[in-house]
Amino acid sequence: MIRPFGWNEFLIIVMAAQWTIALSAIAFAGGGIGGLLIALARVSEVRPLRLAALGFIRVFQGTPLLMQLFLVFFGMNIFGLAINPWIAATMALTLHASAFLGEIWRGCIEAVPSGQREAATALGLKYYNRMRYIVLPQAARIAVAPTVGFLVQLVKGTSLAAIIGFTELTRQGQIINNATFSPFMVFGTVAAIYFILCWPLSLLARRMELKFSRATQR
Amino acid sequence: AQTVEDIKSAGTVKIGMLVDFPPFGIMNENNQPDGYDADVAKLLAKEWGVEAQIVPVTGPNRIPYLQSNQVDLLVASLGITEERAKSVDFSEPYAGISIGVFGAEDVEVTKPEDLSGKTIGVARASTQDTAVTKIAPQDATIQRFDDDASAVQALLSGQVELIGVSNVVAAQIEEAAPGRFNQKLELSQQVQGIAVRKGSDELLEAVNAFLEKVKADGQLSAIHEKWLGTPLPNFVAEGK
Amino acid sequence: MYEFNFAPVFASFDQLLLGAWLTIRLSCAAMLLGLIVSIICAWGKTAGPSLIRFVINAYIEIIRNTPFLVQIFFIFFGLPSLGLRLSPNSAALLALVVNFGAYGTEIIRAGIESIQKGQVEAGIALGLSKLQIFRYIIMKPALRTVYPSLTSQFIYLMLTSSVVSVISADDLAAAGNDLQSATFASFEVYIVITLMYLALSIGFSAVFAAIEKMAFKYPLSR
Amino acid sequence: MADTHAHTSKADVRGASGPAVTMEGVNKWYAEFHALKDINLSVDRGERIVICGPSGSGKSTLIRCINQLEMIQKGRIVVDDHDLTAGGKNVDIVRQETGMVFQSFNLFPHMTVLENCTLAPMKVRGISKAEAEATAMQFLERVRIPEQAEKYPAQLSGGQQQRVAIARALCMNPKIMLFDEPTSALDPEMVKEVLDTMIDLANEGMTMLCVTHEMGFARQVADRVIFMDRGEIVEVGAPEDFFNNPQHERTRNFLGQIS
Amino acid sequence: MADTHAHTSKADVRGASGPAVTMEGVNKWYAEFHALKDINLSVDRGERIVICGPSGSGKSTLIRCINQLEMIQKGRIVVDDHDLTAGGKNVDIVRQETGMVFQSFNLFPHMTVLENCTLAPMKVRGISKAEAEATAMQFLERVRIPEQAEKYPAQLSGGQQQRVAIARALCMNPKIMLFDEPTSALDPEMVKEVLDTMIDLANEGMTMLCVTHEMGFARQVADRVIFMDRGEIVEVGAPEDFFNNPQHERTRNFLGQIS
Ligand SMILES: Nc1ncnc2c1ncn2[C@@H]1O[C@H](COP(=O)(O)OP(=O)(O)OP(=O)(O)O)[C@@H](O)[C@H]1O
Ligand SMILES: Nc1ncnc2c1ncn2[C@@H]1O[C@H](COP(=O)(O)OP(=O)(O)OP(=O)(O)O)[C@@H](O)[C@H]1O
Ligand SMILES: [Mg+2]
Ligand SMILES: [Mg+2]
Repeated sequence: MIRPFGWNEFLIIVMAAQWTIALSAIAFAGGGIGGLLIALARVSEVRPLRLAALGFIRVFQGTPLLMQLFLVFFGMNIFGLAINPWIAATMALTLHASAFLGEIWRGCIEAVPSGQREAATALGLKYYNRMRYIVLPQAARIAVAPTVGFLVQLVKGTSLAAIIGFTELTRQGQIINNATFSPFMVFGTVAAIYFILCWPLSLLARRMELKFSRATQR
Repeated sequence: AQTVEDIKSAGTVKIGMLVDFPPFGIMNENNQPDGYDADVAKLLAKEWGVEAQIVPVTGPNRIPYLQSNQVDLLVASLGITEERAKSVDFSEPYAGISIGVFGAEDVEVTKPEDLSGKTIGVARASTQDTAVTKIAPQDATIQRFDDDASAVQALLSGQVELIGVSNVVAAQIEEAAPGRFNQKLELSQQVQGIAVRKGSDELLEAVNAFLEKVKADGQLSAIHEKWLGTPLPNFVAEGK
Repeated sequence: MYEFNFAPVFASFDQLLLGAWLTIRLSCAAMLLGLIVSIICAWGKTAGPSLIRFVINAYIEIIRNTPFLVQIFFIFFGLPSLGLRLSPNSAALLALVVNFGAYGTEIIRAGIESIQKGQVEAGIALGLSKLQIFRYIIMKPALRTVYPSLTSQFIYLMLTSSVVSVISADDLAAAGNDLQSATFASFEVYIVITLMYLALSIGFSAVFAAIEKMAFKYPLSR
Repeated sequence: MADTHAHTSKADVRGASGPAVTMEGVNKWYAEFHALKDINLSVDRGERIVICGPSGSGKSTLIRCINQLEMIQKGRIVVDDHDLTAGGKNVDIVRQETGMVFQSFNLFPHMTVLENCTLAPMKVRGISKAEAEATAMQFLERVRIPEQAEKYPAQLSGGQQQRVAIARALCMNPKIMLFDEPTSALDPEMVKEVLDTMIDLANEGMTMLCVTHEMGFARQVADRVIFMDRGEIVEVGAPEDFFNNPQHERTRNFLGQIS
Repeated sequence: MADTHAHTSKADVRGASGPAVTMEGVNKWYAEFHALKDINLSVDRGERIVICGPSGSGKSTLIRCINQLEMIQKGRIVVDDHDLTAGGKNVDIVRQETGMVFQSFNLFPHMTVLENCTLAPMKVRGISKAEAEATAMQFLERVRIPEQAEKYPAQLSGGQQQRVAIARALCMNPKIMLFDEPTSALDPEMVKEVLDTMIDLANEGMTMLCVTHEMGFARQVADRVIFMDRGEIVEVGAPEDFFNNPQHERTRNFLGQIS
């Protein structure tokens, strides 16, 4: 009944990486938009908006992603809102990533010297133009490295989507492991694939960080 | 509550099934759900003239899947127990396994009291979890893993001395490590049922009717023969 | 429509509290040990010889680019084949420390690098040794600059610890899973433990804020 | 004072009538801290004012209130006949009609010199890119660095950066220029080039309020010198009187320290 | 110059003989960039040297070579009879015997003023805490801020911070003091208090090398003024000659700019 861990099993695991990639892409797109809104709300001059954003961040940074996925998916359904796993995953990962990116980007926005904002204000530029042309472009340069760093965490975090039925990399590994009983081969392969997906991102993040610190040293 | 008519008019029946529980549920070489449960599920769908949409579930989340309407039925090696019967409604048995405590040749265990001071691995939320928890003395340590494979791995790597598993998994341990482990205790014969949401009486009746039919005409037995090498055991065929 | 029934969850609430207690102890121990590992590695990475830097870099890259689940798996099931058998709880602790160390090192390194060169030069000019400069001049301000990132990584560690239930450590998530398998009241259990995690992270944040007030009371600007 | 402006600014033809800036009973608090105490000041069109005083005396706060980088809690500020305290669109209008130069330049590091100078005219005034660039080049020539137009701020010396900052403010065609210690972040050799630019500007009749410790500059161009201490205007006078015959003890102390 | 030292330093009794600092054919490159070109300089014990010159001319680099904050690639530096180029423990000894004051103070922000002053004596010289604190208080009195001993640097004004930095250096009982533009990060009113402290120190006979643009200070205390440009020493002279009758074109240009 046990089948050996062979080329076929290896390929099945490799193929599962597509779901990991797809989930990461969704999370990142959703989190990118949500995170920007949260970050802007966090630095806004409107107090209720700031507080709401802070509450949002507290809740979604303060609970495990696993629980968020579970409650969004099964919870919505028992309340009679039939949602499919893709929508649930999109929602949960977006909320999760928005909270983290929002917090990262808030820091980057605040790291832009206040004199920049003042100079823009003194020139008569209004909120939208100040953000669009002065603050965000400078914040973006600082943000690249930590953002890519978070993307790496997110790629790995998508493995938790297994709980709502996604057979992504980690889950596929468990399934194959149950059929082959070769845990070291299986999880070694899984680890290697994650490494291949994440390492280039990490390298990129570090290159960006270096480039940035050199640019600011001058 | 859902009825067979609903399912027939939808044209598909969504069936939750384990895919990490060989030989009942596996992913085959083509990465498709397969195994005893899969064949039963397909047979059921054929009987009702609808398409079977198989949804892979895991041990811990299979009941939430059913409760939250993600699937219509579970053909997920779900052992019929009293506690579970509070959450779902069970059909007549469609399969059965016997559960035992296994361990290394040289570990001396002949009766439940001998488990005293030992560590026993089980798959969390499984029938064997319930059974071992019931008989183990206070000072035995029960370690709960996410699935049978992890429990088996814990046994093989020496992290636990004993594990509670089904005879089917035990056969696989024998394949993986011939002669090192044997059965210490037989805990229970566990029958497994097809589960529906609570209160879906009409649907449950239809499932039972189907089971009666395939038990009678030998189709179920043939599937059992195919996956487990023996005909359907009597304790299953005769009901609870 | 599903009917919520929290009674069985609250009947076994002490079990959850016990799990939460282990989560707290596990997290605190992992934070402390992880911080020490991070400081040592960060020092090695900024000032050590190239071989040590290489080893530390390899460690960081491997850990940061593979899932925690796989790491804990190798520690629990893999180490016995090297003759090191750890209980689930100590394996969980080791895995958390190893995992945190990789992130913490990078955070603290950033803190060290944020210290202005003039501070180090002032130390050199006063005749202090490299180690004295690190210990007395760099460390505290560096920790202060990165304290926010460090604490959010700590919270992340606490949440990550929910994964250790896979090797049957009995933390809050494991207690929740056990309770769920006993009662099958999945939603109720998940809702309750999610709230408990939220309470834990809010509690930890409060503790961190208090520590910050005590440890870094020197003013930054007028 | 010179009323024949070589300057192309339309400050004098836009048909405004009152003083350029009027401050009446202005009070400002930072939380508990009383930063400006009952400030009364009227600045005529074309007048050049130099503000000095010890650190923390409220000089920056004063001129930052004029373009509402800081809000006041009490009193009234009217700039070019627009009452700031009345709110509404007045604040936007006043910001467009005042140019500000900061101690730390505050050039936008991710934009070239030319982009720094054209951004606001294009986005605020809606001027076409070509026109904005033409104007910008004209002002860059005025501050004598047209050849740096394509460089980024970080590639320039401090003095050059500050001159770009002046050109950037001028590109909005302001009626009033505010300077907050424009030379104090500069190396000594670069101070002169920036002061020269400011002297040119003063000679062209621009209304200017300038916080500075460069007393040579004050003597040369100021119509009035204002001395502030602890949030108050302590003394106001023409440069000759102010330097040669200060009325107040505190002024004398201060002048003794910085010379 | 005054050889009767009120100063408690033991600089004069430790039985050294040669000049305080000797630089012979010193050359320094930053990668390709030739920052110091063939520097020859000998500083006597008790001598006060002021170094000036345009930005980037190598002034900081020169004095930073003396306590080996920068390494040189060619030439020889001897400080207090210890040959730095010979390596070994000499570098450590020289760093203990030279005190340095930076433009940006570089006080340790997480330590009180007193802790700033006692750290090095305790850790480097192994002096007891009580003794280190007594010495520190003595020097804090010398720079006239004993009452600030328990404050943190961020709670002090710039001038006070710089005086703490001077006291901190003095606590190591150095034979030579190096100053790198000690007043250029200060507000104008605070410059004087720091210069006064330095003048006191000079009057007590401390060997000093000071990079500064404060020409008043140079006139008052310098034995010699050195003008550097593009990595070279262009002109050396007694203050009267240097200011009234500079020999070189470049010196004249420079003096014209900064006055
Ligand atoms: N944002 C703020 N919050 C609280 N207090 C402030 C703030 N900005 C300025 N102050 C205080 O207000 C007072 C006046 O500040 P201001 O910057 O106007 O002084 P200044 O005269 O410009 O001094 P300097 O010469 O140092 O620039 C100071 O005591 C300062 O500490
Ligand atoms: N670490 C370094 N790497 C490369 N070049 C450097 C470095 N430090 C200084 N330089 C260069 O060496 C030259 C001399 O620098 P130095 O700091 O000694 O000048 P300075 O005379 O002190 O100028 P300033 O008055 O601006 O302080 C400058 O052109 C500078 O760009
Ligand atoms: Mg100011
Ligand atoms: Mg210098």
